[in-house]
Amino acid sequence: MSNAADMINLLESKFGDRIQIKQGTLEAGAIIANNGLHYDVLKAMIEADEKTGITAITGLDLGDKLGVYYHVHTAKPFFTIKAEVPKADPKIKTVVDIHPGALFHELEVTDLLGVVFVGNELQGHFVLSENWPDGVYPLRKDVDATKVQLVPTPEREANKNAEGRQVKIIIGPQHPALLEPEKFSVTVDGEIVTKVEPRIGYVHRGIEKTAESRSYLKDTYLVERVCGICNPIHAYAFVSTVEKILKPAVPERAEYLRVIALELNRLHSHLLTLGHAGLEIGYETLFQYFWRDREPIMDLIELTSGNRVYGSLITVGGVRRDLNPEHIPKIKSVLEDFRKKMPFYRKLYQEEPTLRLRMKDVGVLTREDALKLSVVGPVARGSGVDMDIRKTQPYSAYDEIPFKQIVYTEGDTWARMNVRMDEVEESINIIEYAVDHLPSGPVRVEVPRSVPEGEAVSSVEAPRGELFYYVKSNGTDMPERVKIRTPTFANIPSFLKTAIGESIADVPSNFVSLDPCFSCTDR
Amino acid sequence: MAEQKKKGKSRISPIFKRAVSHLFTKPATTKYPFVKPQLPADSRGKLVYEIKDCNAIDFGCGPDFRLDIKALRGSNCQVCVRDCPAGAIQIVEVEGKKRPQIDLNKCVFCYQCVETCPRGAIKQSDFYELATTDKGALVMKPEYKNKKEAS
Amino acid sequence: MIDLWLIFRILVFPGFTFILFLTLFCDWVERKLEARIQNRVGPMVAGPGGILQPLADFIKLLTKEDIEPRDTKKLVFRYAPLAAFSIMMFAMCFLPIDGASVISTGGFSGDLIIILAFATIANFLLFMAGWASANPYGTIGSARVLTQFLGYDIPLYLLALTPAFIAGSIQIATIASSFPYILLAPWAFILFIITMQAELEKDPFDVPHSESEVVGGLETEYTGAKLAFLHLTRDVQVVFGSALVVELFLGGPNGPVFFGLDWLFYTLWFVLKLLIVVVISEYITTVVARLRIDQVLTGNWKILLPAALLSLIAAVALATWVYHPFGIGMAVGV
Amino acid sequence: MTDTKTWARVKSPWVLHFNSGACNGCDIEIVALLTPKYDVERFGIKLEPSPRHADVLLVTGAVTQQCAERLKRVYDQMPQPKFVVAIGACACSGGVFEGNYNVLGGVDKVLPVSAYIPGCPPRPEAIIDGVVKLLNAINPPKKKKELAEAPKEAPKPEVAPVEEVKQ
Repeated sequence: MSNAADMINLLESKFGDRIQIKQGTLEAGAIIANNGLHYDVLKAMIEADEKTGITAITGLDLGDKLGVYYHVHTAKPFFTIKAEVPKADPKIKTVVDIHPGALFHELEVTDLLGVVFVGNELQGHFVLSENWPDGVYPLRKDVDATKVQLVPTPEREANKNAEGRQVKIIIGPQHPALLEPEKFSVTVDGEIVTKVEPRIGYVHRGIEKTAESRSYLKDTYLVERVCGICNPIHAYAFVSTVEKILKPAVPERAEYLRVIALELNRLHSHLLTLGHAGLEIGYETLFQYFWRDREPIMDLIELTSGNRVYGSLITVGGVRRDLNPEHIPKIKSVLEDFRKKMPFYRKLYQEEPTLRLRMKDVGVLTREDALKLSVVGPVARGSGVDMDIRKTQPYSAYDEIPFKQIVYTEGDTWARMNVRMDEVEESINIIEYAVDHLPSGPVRVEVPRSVPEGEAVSSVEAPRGELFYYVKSNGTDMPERVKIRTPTFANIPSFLKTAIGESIADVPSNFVSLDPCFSCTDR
Repeated sequence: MAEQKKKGKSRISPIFKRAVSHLFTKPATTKYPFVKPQLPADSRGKLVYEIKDCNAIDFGCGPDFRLDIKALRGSNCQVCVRDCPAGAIQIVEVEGKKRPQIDLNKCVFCYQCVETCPRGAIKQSDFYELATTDKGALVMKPEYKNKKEAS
Repeated sequence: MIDLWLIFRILVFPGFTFILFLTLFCDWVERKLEARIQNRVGPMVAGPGGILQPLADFIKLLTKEDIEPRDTKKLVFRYAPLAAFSIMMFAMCFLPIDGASVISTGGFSGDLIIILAFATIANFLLFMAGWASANPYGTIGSARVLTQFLGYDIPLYLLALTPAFIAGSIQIATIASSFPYILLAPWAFILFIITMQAELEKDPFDVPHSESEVVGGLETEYTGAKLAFLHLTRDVQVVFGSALVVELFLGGPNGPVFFGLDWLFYTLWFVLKLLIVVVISEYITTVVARLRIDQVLTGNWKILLPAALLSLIAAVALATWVYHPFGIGMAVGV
Repeated sequence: MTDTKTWARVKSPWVLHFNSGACNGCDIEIVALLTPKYDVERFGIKLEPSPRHADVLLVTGAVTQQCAERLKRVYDQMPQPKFVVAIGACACSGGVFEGNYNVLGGVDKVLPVSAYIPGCPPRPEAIIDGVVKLLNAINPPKKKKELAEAPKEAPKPEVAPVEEVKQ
């Protein structure tokens, strides 16, 4: 079922006129399937292609109706199943039983938009804070979110221990191992973990709602600040979605400069994680070495963009700043120095005895589970799922640049970390190729401030996995709806599954192999 | 797993040699407060606001946006206020004229204002030691250096 | 008649003050070595080269507010750190630093067993301190301290007896002055270093206060003076452990003496050997990752305990058939 | 020389980092301070796991609703004398996220803040400069050449009163 046509023929043969299929919109096609048909369409797609999974579920306020769009990725083509629900009683059938990966997506749409998924109801709040009044849904157009009257925080129920020998340990919001506030209550029977319940929402800043009240120009800066580590990829995802509607003629040189910015960011993000993994398993020295060798990369980012972390290079219509030629030798020398250090680090991650002791066979995720939970990025590629968006749906200038896709099959923490280690090498190759073959010409093209009516989706390969954006525009200079689905949001369910049955002492090591970024998860 | 001394392991991990060699190499620490770092030329630090440029009448359109400035000819055009993502720029009265006041507490140093200002009144500098113990010092109040400029 | 010389020995030279400054100096050496291995600079600001940094940390902690959470076990919470610190200092007084131990010049037969017992009591008091501080991380951390040091005490005693057996006496002074037993039983030296790593909760065995699992371990709830003494106890334990290695295996303070100033050169030799052992221990700590709690325990019961037994049996065999007939390593009567 | 108590406090400021809803740009710069290139252990600064051990609370992020109460609780758990440093535009004033529904916008809405370090994110050097200025405010350098230009009249951090420690 490799291309779109076969899938569309299959669906037409199966459902006939009960569904309409608009080809070509939103990538391969948009399938309008109302009153419960979305469940059967998804079921048919899953049976047809093993690699089918839900990328994201977008909730929309369409006036008197609430739209629930299921964005489904298959082996190659990308579909969207559009279901609409009356605002009066927003009920819709859950798809968690045929695709467990949809659990988090559905809970979030319930919390922010008020659509009730029959079979997967949400107690309390998922992303919003405890003192947010029930029944008020921020993403609805009629709610002015800033003037919502907050209820006092409900009495925190004393963490009642589970029955028998089970003890509930809270890895609390403020914890030295976690760089960001996140709460995991881990129920432990002796040393073995039996249940992990996450509580996200500590870093929820309501970016999707704010993006609706700011101009596209300001949104690029707002959207970048979803996550400080992988900010250019967020800017690029938003910008490429808007450019799919606007269709400006982005110059070739700008695409190459964008690839350089993205790969420099992937380099520093992977080095950061490889070092942070050392800190988690008590290997201070590894952390110090990695982060010392990461500093020259940060200086490169500052050299090319003016700020160590927020380069803000990518904007609608091209790139804000050209790469002046004197910097190129410096870029090449820094990358060359780093390439000389690679053998030491690779040998360390492959063979260091204590590191293997802490990482081998920890948090094993089988290939079937990876597909069922539709995990993304190094977590998927560590379990044998060859899904790298730069290869499956190449964007920007990636189709002209040769690089290898790294896939390991062991599926444990050690494999995931080694995927990132090899991708560091690939990123260096990509940057050097892009710098050598940099086309000449302008770096930017003028773009009107307001965007015509339309909607578009785009998924790109962030350092942590596939990042998905959906933008709907209404002709003004402010977007109608911006949906952001970040890679960690899709990867956390895999941690909840792999942590069960392993010792509590493995939780930090398994957790850091996920490369979690909670400011991404909560938006 | 064998617990005996690491040296006896078959695969001696490369970190042992590297750790000893670090004892004799110079530490990679920069002595910051005593030795200031050498920054690239156009690194984005504190903004510099030239109030006299803000008065200039002749201006061209910004390089990338069609600015419908005609209606705002002569008076302060407030383009920077409109385009600041953090809402850090407010308009204050300075000797009868409305001029932008940049609040560095809010500013995210994205330099969008530097780009969109048609008169180039806001310039780049790479000064970054802005830390302070009182918040008021971070608000850049626009004022005229002398009477002549105010005219 | 008060023996002023004895009071001076206990309070100032090889006793309290000297050990305190030796502890702070060793802590500084550790932090600088760890920093240098990690290509960093380490403390620089307090005093020349940061040598007063541990002192600054200690004084700052003393001046901090002393918070006592409501539902802690008051008595234990307040005095356990101080008790643990004083026991460790008392144990240090038995080790001959300038040729003779602080308290009883020649020591007495069996003082090796007593100071090992003191070390166990100090560890036990640390467990009580963590357990009394009504904090979930405190209880988990202290439970891990208990399981770890109880487990590793047995190999510690066995390995400490190896040189004692070869020397034929369990008096530290005689063991130290008779022969550097690292030459006679090198395997015991290596195993003793590993057991010392576990006793002192240093990597790869520092599970009880690993930040990623148990936030502060048993120190989580402590502030102010109590925390200062907890940190000092841990530092004195490091010095005590290394001093034990020096006494048993490296021949204690004995070494060539010039100009007849024997007490001065004995001390210098003792401090030099101590620093060597501290450097080795810190090198291992910096270079190796932390093991899981179950790996630490299986490592102890399955590997280290049999190895310690074998080392003792080997020592016995070697002593009776090889060393004693030729008179090597026999204890010279003090 | 200042009295030993202040000397000890200035020479070993132990630090606790609390992320009250940030995009982790500033948090990575804070952690980068511990790495070889900047190495704040030179100043005796250690990252402490528990609020009980910390003197200076480094807060990043525009305080979200969920984090506001926990931030206050962590601050209360710290022993006196304690100082709060707001790092980054979000902590100083909410930055880009000001006006969002889930965001209080600025740490000084919840805690008394002693030092503000603007920037998005502030460079590691700027954070060191901020901590140095805070330490100078606690223990104003008299005769010797100031490290960085000492604040004008070395204002006591008017918000965090350094009252005597009740033994």
